Amino acid sequence: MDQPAFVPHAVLLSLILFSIGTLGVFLRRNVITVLMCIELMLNGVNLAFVAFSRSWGTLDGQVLVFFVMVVAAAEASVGLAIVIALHRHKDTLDLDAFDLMKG
Amino acid sequence: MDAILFYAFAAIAVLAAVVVIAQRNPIYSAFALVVTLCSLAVIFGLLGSPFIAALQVIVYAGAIMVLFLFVLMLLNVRREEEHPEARGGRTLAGIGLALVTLLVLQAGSVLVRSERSPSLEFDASTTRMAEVLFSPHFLYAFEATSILILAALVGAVVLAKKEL
Amino acid sequence: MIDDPLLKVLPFGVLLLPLAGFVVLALFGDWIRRDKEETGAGILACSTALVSFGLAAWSTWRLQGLVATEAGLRFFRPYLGFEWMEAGSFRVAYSLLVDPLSCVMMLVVTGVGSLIHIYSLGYMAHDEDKVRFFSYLNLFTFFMLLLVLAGNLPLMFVGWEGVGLCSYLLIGFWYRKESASAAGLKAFVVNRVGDAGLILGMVFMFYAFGTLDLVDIADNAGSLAPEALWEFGPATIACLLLFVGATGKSAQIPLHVWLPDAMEGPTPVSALIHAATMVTAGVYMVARLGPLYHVSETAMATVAVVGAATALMAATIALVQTDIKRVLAYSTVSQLGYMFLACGVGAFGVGVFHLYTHAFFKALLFLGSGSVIHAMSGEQDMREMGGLRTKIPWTYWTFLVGTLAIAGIPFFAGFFSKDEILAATLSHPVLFGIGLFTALLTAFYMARLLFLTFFGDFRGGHEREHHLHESPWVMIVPLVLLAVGSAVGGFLKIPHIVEPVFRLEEGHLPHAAWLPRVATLTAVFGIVAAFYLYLTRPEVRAVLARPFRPALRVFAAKYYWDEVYDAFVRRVVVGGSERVLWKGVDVSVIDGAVNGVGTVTGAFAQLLRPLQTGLVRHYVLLVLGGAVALLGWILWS
Amino acid sequence: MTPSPMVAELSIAVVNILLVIGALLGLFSLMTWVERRTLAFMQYRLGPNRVGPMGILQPVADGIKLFFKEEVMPAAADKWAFLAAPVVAVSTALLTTAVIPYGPPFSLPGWALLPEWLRGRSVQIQIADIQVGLLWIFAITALGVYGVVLAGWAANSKYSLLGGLRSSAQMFSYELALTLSWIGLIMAAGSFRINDIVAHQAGWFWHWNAFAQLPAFLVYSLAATAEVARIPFDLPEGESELVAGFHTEYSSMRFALIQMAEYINMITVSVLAANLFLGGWHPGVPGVPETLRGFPLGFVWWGLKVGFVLFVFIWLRGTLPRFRYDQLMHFGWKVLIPVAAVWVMVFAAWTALRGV
Repeated sequence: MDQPAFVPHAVLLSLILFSIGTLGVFLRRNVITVLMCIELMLNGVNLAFVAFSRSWGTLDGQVLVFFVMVVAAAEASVGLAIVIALHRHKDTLDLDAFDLMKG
Repeated sequence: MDAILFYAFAAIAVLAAVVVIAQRNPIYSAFALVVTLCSLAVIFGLLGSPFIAALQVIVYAGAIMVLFLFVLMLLNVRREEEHPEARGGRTLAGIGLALVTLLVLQAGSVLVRSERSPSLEFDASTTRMAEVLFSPHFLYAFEATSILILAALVGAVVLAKKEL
Repeated sequence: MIDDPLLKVLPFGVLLLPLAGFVVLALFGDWIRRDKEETGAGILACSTALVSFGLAAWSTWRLQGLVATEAGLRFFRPYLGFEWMEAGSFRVAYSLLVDPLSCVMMLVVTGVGSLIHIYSLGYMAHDEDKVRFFSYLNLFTFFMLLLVLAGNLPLMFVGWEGVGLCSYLLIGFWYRKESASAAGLKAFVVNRVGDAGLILGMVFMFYAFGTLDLVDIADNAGSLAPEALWEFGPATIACLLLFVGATGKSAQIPLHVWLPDAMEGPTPVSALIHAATMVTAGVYMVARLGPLYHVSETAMATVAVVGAATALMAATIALVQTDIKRVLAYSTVSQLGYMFLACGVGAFGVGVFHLYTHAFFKALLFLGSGSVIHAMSGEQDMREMGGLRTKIPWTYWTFLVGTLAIAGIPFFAGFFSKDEILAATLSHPVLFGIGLFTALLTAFYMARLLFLTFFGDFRGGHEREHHLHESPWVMIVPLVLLAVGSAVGGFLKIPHIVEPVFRLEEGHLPHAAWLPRVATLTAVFGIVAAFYLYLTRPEVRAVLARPFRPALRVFAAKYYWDEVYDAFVRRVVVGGSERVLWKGVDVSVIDGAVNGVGTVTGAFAQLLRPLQTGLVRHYVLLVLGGAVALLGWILWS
Repeated sequence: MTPSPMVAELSIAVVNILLVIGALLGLFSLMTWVERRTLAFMQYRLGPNRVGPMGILQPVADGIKLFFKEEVMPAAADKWAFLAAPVVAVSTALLTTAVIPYGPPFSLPGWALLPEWLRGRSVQIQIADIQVGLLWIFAITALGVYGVVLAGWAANSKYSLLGGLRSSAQMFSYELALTLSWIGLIMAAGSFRINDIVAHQAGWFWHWNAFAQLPAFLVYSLAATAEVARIPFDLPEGESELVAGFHTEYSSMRFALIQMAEYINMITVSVLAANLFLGGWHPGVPGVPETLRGFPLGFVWWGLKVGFVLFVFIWLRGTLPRFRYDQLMHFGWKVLIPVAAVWVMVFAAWTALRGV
């Protein structure tokens, strides 16, 4: 089975999504939006994995995507729990308001 | 046919991704992200990975994003406020990021032009996926993920609960 | 190698049962304590020990059957199936070693151990903390079995340290008594000195021979070049280092000082740990590594000389002790010296034989003395006793058997083993002389003990005389069983049984026909002398002692070992630590280094502090910058 | 003229899509009437009996009424989200139906009416027979939550919001049990394809998963009822507490759309129950002929089973009271999911031990 011609472009798409996600992390101040942007970045990476898996004809990339998803699920649940806890403390979701670790 | 679908959904994904970061209303961002994720699922399917495509919808769109929406509703988040004093710094960051993006795209082009093994037999059926996932190579990692999930579960409950 | 599925499992059962007992007692102790009498603890501990003994006997019987069917050296290595440690060629498996030697040891440990467990039921009946006591006893049994069953040196070392720990715990069992705590500490610390030697010995052995497996060591020892006297080859160094450990555990010069103090513990503990089993660990180890010791003449000579010297020294000290348990303690030291003497002249089997008979009669004597102390409501001074023969007849008769056995009266157990030791030393006149003289002293001080305690008139006053009582049957039964063992145990030809383990040609031991007669005469002479000096004509004692007064003073002061150690430790160790290590090294070098690190880190941190803005976005930016830099480097390098 | 294979496949798919959606819409209207009539009989009433014979045209009248009603949108609502929510609900409901087979594969009759290339061709009423069929259903049901969430949030009303939160929580809580109940079937059939799972249940009726995997079937029945929010699990629209749950603020055709989505979901889980657990189109007794004068009898068995399940849903509604919300969550997380998980393990162990 020949691989479709658009597989390399899937890699490009993944880079674009990753960049957009990164940009979002910097632009947005809302913690939840920032977390969503991180999900976007992860998805970019996932797409790259799947595309590589397709182009090299092995399944390892897909397995990695599986693991990334698991980790993303764990990250999202814990991250959102932290967000809730933070919101309870400071009554805001502004990322810049959380600077307790300032040296 | 596949190519048309691919480019169409790639365009949708990118557009929705832009909406994710451009929107001030996090709920819209979340819905835009769902659109991106679903388009990506379609693209996964086009890349011959139906299992990952299904997982993408189930895990990301079905579980993670619902969780986001839930929290958004729970905290009743509304529009993000404008911060005029942060403007200058952010413009600077934007320029820097644009440069970085160029660099990343450069890397991408290198990757795109890199050699690939030509047209190997590619079978990403669920059976094959299970074989790879449960092979000794990944089995322990797989088991470890279950521990991770459990830990995250407990951690989330402990963190989010008002008092234990 | 023979394959026997049952033997793969049984030894683990033997080993782990007492551990299970300990675990149960430790975890569910509070539950047992709900019963005020705490009967559950004793029953549990005794049953695990007894079942363990049954399994040990079964294993021995199986091994015996296998040896009978197939000729040659037979041993068996049960293996738990996985490694304890593995690093390069260093490999320590959870494997045991079952051969005639370990079978003898296993039977002694579980057999005598069970009897002492049972005896403790009676002896500790009035104690408040039986759960703790019996859990320690079980733990000790486990570690001792691990020591004798271990298939390699590190595993044996675990048992070695474990019995040391239990010894410490049990000596200091009555921790509210200051002397008991101190004695426990002393035993522990003195043993550490020996253990350091043992560790060094193991390390050196691995360095020199590349293996710590006991079978491998024994197998390969035959191919080593013999090392002559004063030639310090690998075998000599390893053996000497290991022997340091043996002197510590088996209370030989110069590390014997802890054993007499260890009598602070409950008497069953003295019988089990400080007479029958733990203190013989050194002998067992030397015998176990017999083939290796045999290679080095220096090591053998050291073992023999230390053993002989200890035997003589301890026997002389025992002459003047008045505490019944201390006499027995020094007697134990002396008899251990005997065992080392046997090993030192190459008669490892005989050493083990004496270990085996000694386990019977010394356990018997200790338990008997415990029964006496029990009758005397805790009094241990022999000068307060006398005439107990009629008051506690069972104790008396069994004690008499023990005394005859240790003195070497014919056809009691001690006679055979002592006779063979003396026979083995025949080619070394000096050692033989010391051995014979020690035998005489042994007979004398044991007879003295017997006469002072059981004969004559009671010297402890009417109040006490009124309270004298025979011990309960749970204490009598073990005494009787041990007395039977002490009486007939010598007929079992242990040397012949364990001989194959040492991989030495079955050399015909020189045996002179006159020797048993001389030995018997010596023993009888010792007893008669004691009878004369302590019963018929006590006044002669003072006359006779006059010319020996300086010597007797030295004996009474236990050769000033404690004083010397005290001075050494106080002057050199404590003083040196304070002046050099503390005020010199510690303050300037170590503190300086620590403070310096802190100061430098602090200074750097001050520099880096502005980076720590607390804003996640800045951290992300840095991470991204790093990633981009890496990417750029990969792309354009 | 014989079209190219691709065009043939496509045209069959289009016909299938039209057929399925049309049938579902028809069934949806029919179900509203059936439900009202049945409930009425259960409660000694007559129910709608005026419009048409026995009142069968009542749904049409209802449709016309709803169509002409005024559409109200709360002033503070988020306009786009408010408009999108019913669409999302219906789309996800319809998407789920795409991979389900409706009845057995059969050969088209040789009528002269049909184009030549269709005569005798083996077809099945199923839009897409994909490899990961059950995963697809799971994925789309997972997306179904969005319609509810969006509807609840967009109206900017506290009843809607609370109803939406409740609904979505209930839906993804019970989704877990629902999916876990399928794992055993997937293991038994060795495939995610629904056709394979149906084929696995051929032969005697005790091969049906409902009997062979009774715990899974029970879990499925309960979880499916909760998933489509039918009584006794209709908490999200508990009218005594929340007016009408997430669709409180909807009116007119949008209300009809949401209603339709709910009915379609109910039909979907019924069809799934018939296919996955009740042997699909297998009669349950070997030896029964497959066709009667060219008519595939499988449709009859299949239709009976689906009808029975649908009837049970209505029956439950006429019989049982409603749970309390904490009871619902307790039941889902602490009873159903453990039971399903244990069954998965038991079945896996049994499968492994059997060496299959």
